[in-house]
Amino acid sequence: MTGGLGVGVLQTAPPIGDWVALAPVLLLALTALALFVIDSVDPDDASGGGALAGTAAVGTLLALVAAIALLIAGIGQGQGGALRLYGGQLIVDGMALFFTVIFTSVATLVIVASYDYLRDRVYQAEYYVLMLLATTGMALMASSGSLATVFISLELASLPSYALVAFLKDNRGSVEAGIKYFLIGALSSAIFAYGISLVYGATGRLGLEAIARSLSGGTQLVGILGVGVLMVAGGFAFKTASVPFHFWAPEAYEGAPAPVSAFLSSASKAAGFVVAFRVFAVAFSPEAVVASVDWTLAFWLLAAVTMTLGNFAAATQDKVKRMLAYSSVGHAGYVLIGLAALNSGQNGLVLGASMIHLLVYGFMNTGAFLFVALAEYWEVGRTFEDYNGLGTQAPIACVAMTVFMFSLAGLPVGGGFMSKYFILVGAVGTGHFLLAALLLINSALSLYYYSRVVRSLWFEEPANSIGIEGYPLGLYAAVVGAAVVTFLLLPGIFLVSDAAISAASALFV
Amino acid sequence: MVAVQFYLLLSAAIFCIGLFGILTRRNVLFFLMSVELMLNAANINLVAFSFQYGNLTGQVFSLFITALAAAEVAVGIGIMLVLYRNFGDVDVTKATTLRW
Amino acid sequence: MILELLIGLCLLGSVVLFVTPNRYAGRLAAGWSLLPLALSLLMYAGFSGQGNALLGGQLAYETTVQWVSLGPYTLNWHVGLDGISMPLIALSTVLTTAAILSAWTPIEERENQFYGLVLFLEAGLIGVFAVLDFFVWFVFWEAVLVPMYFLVAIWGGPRRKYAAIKFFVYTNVASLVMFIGFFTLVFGLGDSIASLDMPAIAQALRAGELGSLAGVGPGTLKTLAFAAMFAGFAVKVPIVPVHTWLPDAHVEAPTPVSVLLAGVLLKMGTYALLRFNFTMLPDVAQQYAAIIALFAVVSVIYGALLALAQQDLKRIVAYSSVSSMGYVILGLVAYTVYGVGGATFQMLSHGLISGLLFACVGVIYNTTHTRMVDDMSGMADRMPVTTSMFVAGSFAYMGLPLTSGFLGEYFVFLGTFHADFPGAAWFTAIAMFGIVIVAGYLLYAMQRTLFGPFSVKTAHADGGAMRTDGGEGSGSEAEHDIDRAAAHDIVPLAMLLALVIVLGVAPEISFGMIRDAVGPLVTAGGAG
Amino acid sequence: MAATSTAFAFEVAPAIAILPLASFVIALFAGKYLPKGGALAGIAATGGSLLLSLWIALTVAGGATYNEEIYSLVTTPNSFDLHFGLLLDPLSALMLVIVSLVSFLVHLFSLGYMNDEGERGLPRYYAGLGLFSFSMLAFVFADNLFMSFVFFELVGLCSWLLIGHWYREEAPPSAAKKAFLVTRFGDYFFLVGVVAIFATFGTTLFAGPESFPTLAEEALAGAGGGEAGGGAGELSTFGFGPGTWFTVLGFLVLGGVIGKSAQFPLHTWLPDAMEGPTPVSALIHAATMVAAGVYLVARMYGFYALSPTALAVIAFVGGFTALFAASMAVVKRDIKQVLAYSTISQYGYMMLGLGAGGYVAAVFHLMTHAFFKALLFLGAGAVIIAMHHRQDMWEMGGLKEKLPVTYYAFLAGSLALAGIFPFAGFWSKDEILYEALIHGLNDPLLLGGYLMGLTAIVFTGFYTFRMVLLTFHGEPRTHTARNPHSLGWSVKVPLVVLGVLATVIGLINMTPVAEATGLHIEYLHTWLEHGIPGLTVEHYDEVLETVAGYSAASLSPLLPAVLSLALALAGAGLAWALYSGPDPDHHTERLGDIRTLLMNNYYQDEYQVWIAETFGTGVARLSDRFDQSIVDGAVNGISEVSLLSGDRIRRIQTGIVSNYATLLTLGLVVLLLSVGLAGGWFL
Repeated sequence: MTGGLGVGVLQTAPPIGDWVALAPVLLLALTALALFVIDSVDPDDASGGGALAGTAAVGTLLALVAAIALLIAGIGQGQGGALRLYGGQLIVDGMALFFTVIFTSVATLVIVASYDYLRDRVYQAEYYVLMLLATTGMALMASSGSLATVFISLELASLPSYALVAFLKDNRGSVEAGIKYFLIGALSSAIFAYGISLVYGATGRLGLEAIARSLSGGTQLVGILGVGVLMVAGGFAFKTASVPFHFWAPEAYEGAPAPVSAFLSSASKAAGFVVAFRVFAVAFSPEAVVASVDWTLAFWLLAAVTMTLGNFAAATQDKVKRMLAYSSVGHAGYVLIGLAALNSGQNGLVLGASMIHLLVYGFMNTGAFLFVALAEYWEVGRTFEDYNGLGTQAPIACVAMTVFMFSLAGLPVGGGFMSKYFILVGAVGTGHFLLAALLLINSALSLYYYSRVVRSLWFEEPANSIGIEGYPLGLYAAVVGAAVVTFLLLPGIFLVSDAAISAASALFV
Repeated sequence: MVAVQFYLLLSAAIFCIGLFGILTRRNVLFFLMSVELMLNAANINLVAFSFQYGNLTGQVFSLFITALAAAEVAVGIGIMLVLYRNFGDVDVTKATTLRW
Repeated sequence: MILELLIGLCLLGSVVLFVTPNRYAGRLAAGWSLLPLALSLLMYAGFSGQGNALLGGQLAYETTVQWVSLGPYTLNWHVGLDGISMPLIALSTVLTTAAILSAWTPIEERENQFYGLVLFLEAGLIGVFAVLDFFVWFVFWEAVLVPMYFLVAIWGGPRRKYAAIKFFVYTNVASLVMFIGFFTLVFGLGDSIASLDMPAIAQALRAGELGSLAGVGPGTLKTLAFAAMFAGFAVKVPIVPVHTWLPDAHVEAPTPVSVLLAGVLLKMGTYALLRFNFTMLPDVAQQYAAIIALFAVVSVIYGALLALAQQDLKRIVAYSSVSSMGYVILGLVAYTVYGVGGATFQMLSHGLISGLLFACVGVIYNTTHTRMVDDMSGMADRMPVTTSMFVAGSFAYMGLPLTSGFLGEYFVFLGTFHADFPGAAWFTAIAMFGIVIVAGYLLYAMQRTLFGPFSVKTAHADGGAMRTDGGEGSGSEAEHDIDRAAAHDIVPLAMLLALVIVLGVAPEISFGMIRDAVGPLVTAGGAG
Repeated sequence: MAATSTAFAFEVAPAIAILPLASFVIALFAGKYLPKGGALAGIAATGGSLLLSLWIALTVAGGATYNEEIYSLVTTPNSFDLHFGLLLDPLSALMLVIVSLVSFLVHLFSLGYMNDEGERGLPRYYAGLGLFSFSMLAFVFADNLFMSFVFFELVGLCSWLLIGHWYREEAPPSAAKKAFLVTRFGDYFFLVGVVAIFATFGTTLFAGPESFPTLAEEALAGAGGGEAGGGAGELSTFGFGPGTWFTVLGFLVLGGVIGKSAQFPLHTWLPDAMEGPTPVSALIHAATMVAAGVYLVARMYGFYALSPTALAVIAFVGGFTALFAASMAVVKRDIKQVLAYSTISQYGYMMLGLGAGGYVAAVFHLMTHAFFKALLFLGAGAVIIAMHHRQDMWEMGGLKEKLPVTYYAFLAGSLALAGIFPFAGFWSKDEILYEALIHGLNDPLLLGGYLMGLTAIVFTGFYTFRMVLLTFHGEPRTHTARNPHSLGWSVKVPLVVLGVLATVIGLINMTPVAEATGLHIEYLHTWLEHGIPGLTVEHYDEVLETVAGYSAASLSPLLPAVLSLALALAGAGLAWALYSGPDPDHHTERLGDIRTLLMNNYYQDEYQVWIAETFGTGVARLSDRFDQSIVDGAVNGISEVSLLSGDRIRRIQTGIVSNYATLLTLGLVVLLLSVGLAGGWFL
């Protein structure tokens, strides 16, 4: 068994080298470095960003392929259990790989879309580097095996994000979003760090499994542990944009460049969840901790409030992007059900359902924000009314947007239908009827506001003729690609559901 | 030897002072400094408990936190600069174009 | 694989139509819709199923393929037909063709999208009736909403957006309620089932395998699940008091869509009630039979009274659908061969007749651009063929013998009058009074609109041949036999009317298989 | 030989109904292209039906009967059997002949009334007539109550179609609607009754050991020995004693009868139905369809005979209707209105007869009435043709000279209607009153019915002759009456045939003469005596006596006959006295308020419309308002509240980051407190 921090003990010898297991993370990091090199060599970039975007896209795509390959190869899954690397500081298992797939997919889509979005802007290299570094941080978050690596990788994901949000330096909205995001983020990371210190105080350990072992015998320091656990939860709540740590989200998503919003609301949120899943499932394992520190109650409250606030606030927005931002908060609430419903006998199912939802959400929400990016590219405006009649001008993109909206709303035009109802199944199966009822109400409301977008696109007559200049290839490819995957995830959900549920179940073995 | 409880109380006090600073001050720089206080409160805990448990984990981690705090401040000040350039102020309550 | 072919044909047609130029879309859609129609009729002719699909009957055209494993449960692609679903699938294909034909005249923009959505809708409907795995069934159940939403919201009337969103959200909420109800049962069954296969679940439930869930005992669990599923399906049926989306949707929807909405979509609700509530939880249904019957009777009478108060022809037919569907519920709750079989037959019959009536109203509207009873009179003078169809359809709706409408209601009355639940005879007798009210409003509407001196009061009425002159028509009858409706408007009407009469004279064509399918349900579930 | 021919006759019997159905289809789809708009097909079809009916009648006269299923609608094992069948016995054979004869004659008459007048929509008209003949004939030979109901409804449809034939005007469609609605109100009870009979007996067969009257009889016989209800065997009587329940069932079916046969209070549709073409009035609203109700009671008489209460109510309603309707006929100006009210009145007599145990008498009157009333309507139709479609009698006068054939035929019909010896109506009406009297001496309700029926005779005599005098006698009062339209053969032939029948048909059952002379000349009685066991007069009499407890006082039929003849003559004489001059006065004006009351039909329409408005439209409006405001309002309210609260909730996001920090901290504290409380940290 793995010892404490820093004591590397090779357990069952891994059949492959560490670097292979970490290939996706390494690929991402290397790509970031490569981008630095390219930018140093050719700071003027004669290709207008093409080389940078291409490199970044290839890098993320390779990481995606690597993650999928590892997932299919069964690395860290099945009989041998998770791969513990560097003394358990990093863990490669089904869940880590599953989420790496989410991050790299989203990053690929966003980078492909950014090529058009960033055309004629300065500091493109920095943009891609920051994005790749953030992705690297997220991939590391998924693999974190101790609170120390959790904190470091979380910061590695966060710090580039702050800069990305404020990327449009001359845009007041972008800068305002950046400062708010940063301030709330700094506060949250302070709370998170303090929480970690308290947990350390209660257990004397930072490794997740070590904490679990320490807690299995019970603890005298219930109060310290409890405050620590909740503060750690607060840190994750910030990352996942859950109430009451969500305040940055609507602003950041609205103010940031749309591809960055897509990236943050999909990948960053998923990263927050994966680390929360791992920490709470492994370190504060429900059997040992919930009796004294009922964090499922905390997540129950968070889930209820988050989905309600997110959806209700989204219902009356005027701007599509802000509506999506709030809806993103609402979806965080849905996923939180996975945490709230742990310790009820269906852990694999409920956690797996949340994971599936995050995967599908990665595509449909990214696609939706990228459609907004497309609209920003066309400069048609930001409100619902500004989207009127787009369906006749750009039918393909609008069909894609319709798929995203209905899939987000949980209608069977995309994988969002399956994942949302899997979550509902989980809530019912664990007896959380109140959460199920709240999900029902919110879902109805979400159907209303999502269909407002559809209504603008297809049913309304445009107020004045919208001139759409050009159909940018990269944005289109990303939007359509996301739509196709979203749609295919409906019949093809079985491709991911088994992996998700078994990966989730593996945490509790 | 000072009992670990006192370190805990100290760190809690520093954490609360930092929090109070965040809640009351509008200047971004004060905000950043308060965050530093809160992070250092965590550091105090880590070091104290590290000593208490006799392992170095906490102390090593506090180094990481310090480093990350520095990085955070770097990013923060960068954003603060563009804030000042756009809004002509470093008052965090001035930037309210995005709301509701 | 023939069912997959059927669904696939519709989906393929939908895709093809989306990329067809508008000019050819109508004709291509009509032609294409003949393929599923012919296929379903062939399936009907060669139908070999026996017994009830959920109660271990021999299914026709069955396929099972494993799809997803969701925790302890497998979700399968499991399709198959019994005597209840086969007629409803035939009804769907027939009405789709009728709706497409009747759309040729009124749908004048974005035709390719319209017909594409209609075929997509058809695929969804067939799926709902064919699928026997809950989750896959639910996919189709929800999938039906999407094309419906677009069809109402794009091609509808002035308040189409309100009506569409109301329909959309209302029925979606209902689906969620039902979903939660159903899954409490699934989890209550615990380890006794390994998949969401509806037959397996139904049999396990009837075998009394239900345990407790979240501290709730099996008895209460059953009741709660029944209530949730009933509430969910009641919206779709719709049963008073959750019916208010229906008139709005109907009034705003373009006529061909109303045809499908009234003709098939409402049947989804009763079909689901039959499959879920009444097949899976017969003991609860019988325990609360009187309450359910009360809902049914209130729907019948209240819906008919509402229809009586309406001025808009579509609203009249819409509310009367509420009334007619009440009979279906009443029949279901009886647990007799005639009751449940009659309810199913009534679904079929009401589908045809309400489709016919909506199509007639549509043909009139195409010409007059009004549906208000007060705005027109004497339409018989100018539209004799359409009028004949309207009259025939109305009388079928009133339950005139030798039309399917009579038999549907009559079976239900026969089945319910001597049913086991308390007050069955009284409920039946009160519900029967619906036949008087339905005659009242339909006769009133016909008298006002079709007969009397000809006139049309509307700003949009076509000039030319539809001169709004007085009633003193001059010249011979032949001169007035020029019906403004084109052949493609009349063909669907005639087709539906013919079916109504055929089923009214020879009900055994479908009642035979229906009886076979409800037999096990009745004998195993309650009174003989 | 005889056996095979009998079998063959019954084999082809369904064709009696099928032929007119074929003519319906022909007229509907090909009528436009046929000469006479499909009339010839109809004439041929009903002619064929008539011949077949006569053949069946002859076969039945030979003692054969037939009771078989011919088409099974639904074959459900172990449950109710819905089928169409053929019940051919003396009653149905007689009725078949009547219906097909009148139908044939009306088709013929229509050639003159519709075709020659250049009417439009002839194919529609003849299709309607064909469909009606089909339905009515099928109704007549129905072997079960379910089938009866089916065709009972179908004749209602035909009635609606034909009343509303002139749909371009305002009144006919309205009248058609009213006719259908009022009868449907009655049919509602009938429907409940049919279903209840199914539920009680498991069958609705009229005849045979498994028929519902037989089963009911057995149940009552069984109940006589033991506890009420216990003796009903397997029959479910829904918590009532079998006797009570059977009475309830009888009343339910009676609802349909009252509606269709235009008995009080559901008679209001019939006068309005006169908006239809006159041949239609003759066929449907006088001779046949309206008879369906009475025929139905006769058909299931074995069941009604079990319930003295039902019988008494039938008799009383019948007697009351007879008087009530006759009084209204007195003041009418429209010739068809007079006839309409007289029709209601005459059917009242039949009901009185049935209720009083006079099965034969009622059937007798049904037959004679069919002939003379069809005759009167056709005669009125002829007058209307001649008068260029004017119907007000005050615009006529003196038509006797111009239309001699019509006059004499009409006179024969009138004499029959008024019950003047020896015309048909005298014999049948007299027999009804006699039956009512002899049974009524022991039963006040029956006696009341008798007295009302007796009084109605005076009125009948009066209005009949007022009509005859105003129409045919005196001086022509208008230009049209001076120059009437000439009549063709197709009009006259039916008049002559029916005129002869109206004169002589009464002779087939001269009960007073038989009593007086001791001769066996009650042919109709004999005719109805044989047939299927359980459907014969003897059986009915026996049941009436044993179960219903009817007993007949011994009384000579002569004295009552003389009494009613005298009353009829008195009425007729009064009419003669008042209206016989060349230019009669409007004597009814002198009735003052009573006339207003009568002209307004005792405000029957008004109160029924009031009820329909209040409980139909009024409640409907209220429901609609309730639905819009409360039920739908709740739905819209929920969505509004949601959106409003959404608007409030999003105001939390003030845009000021310090507030966010505060709320974040507060949220964390709340979370700490709630989890801490739940975990008991503060204890």
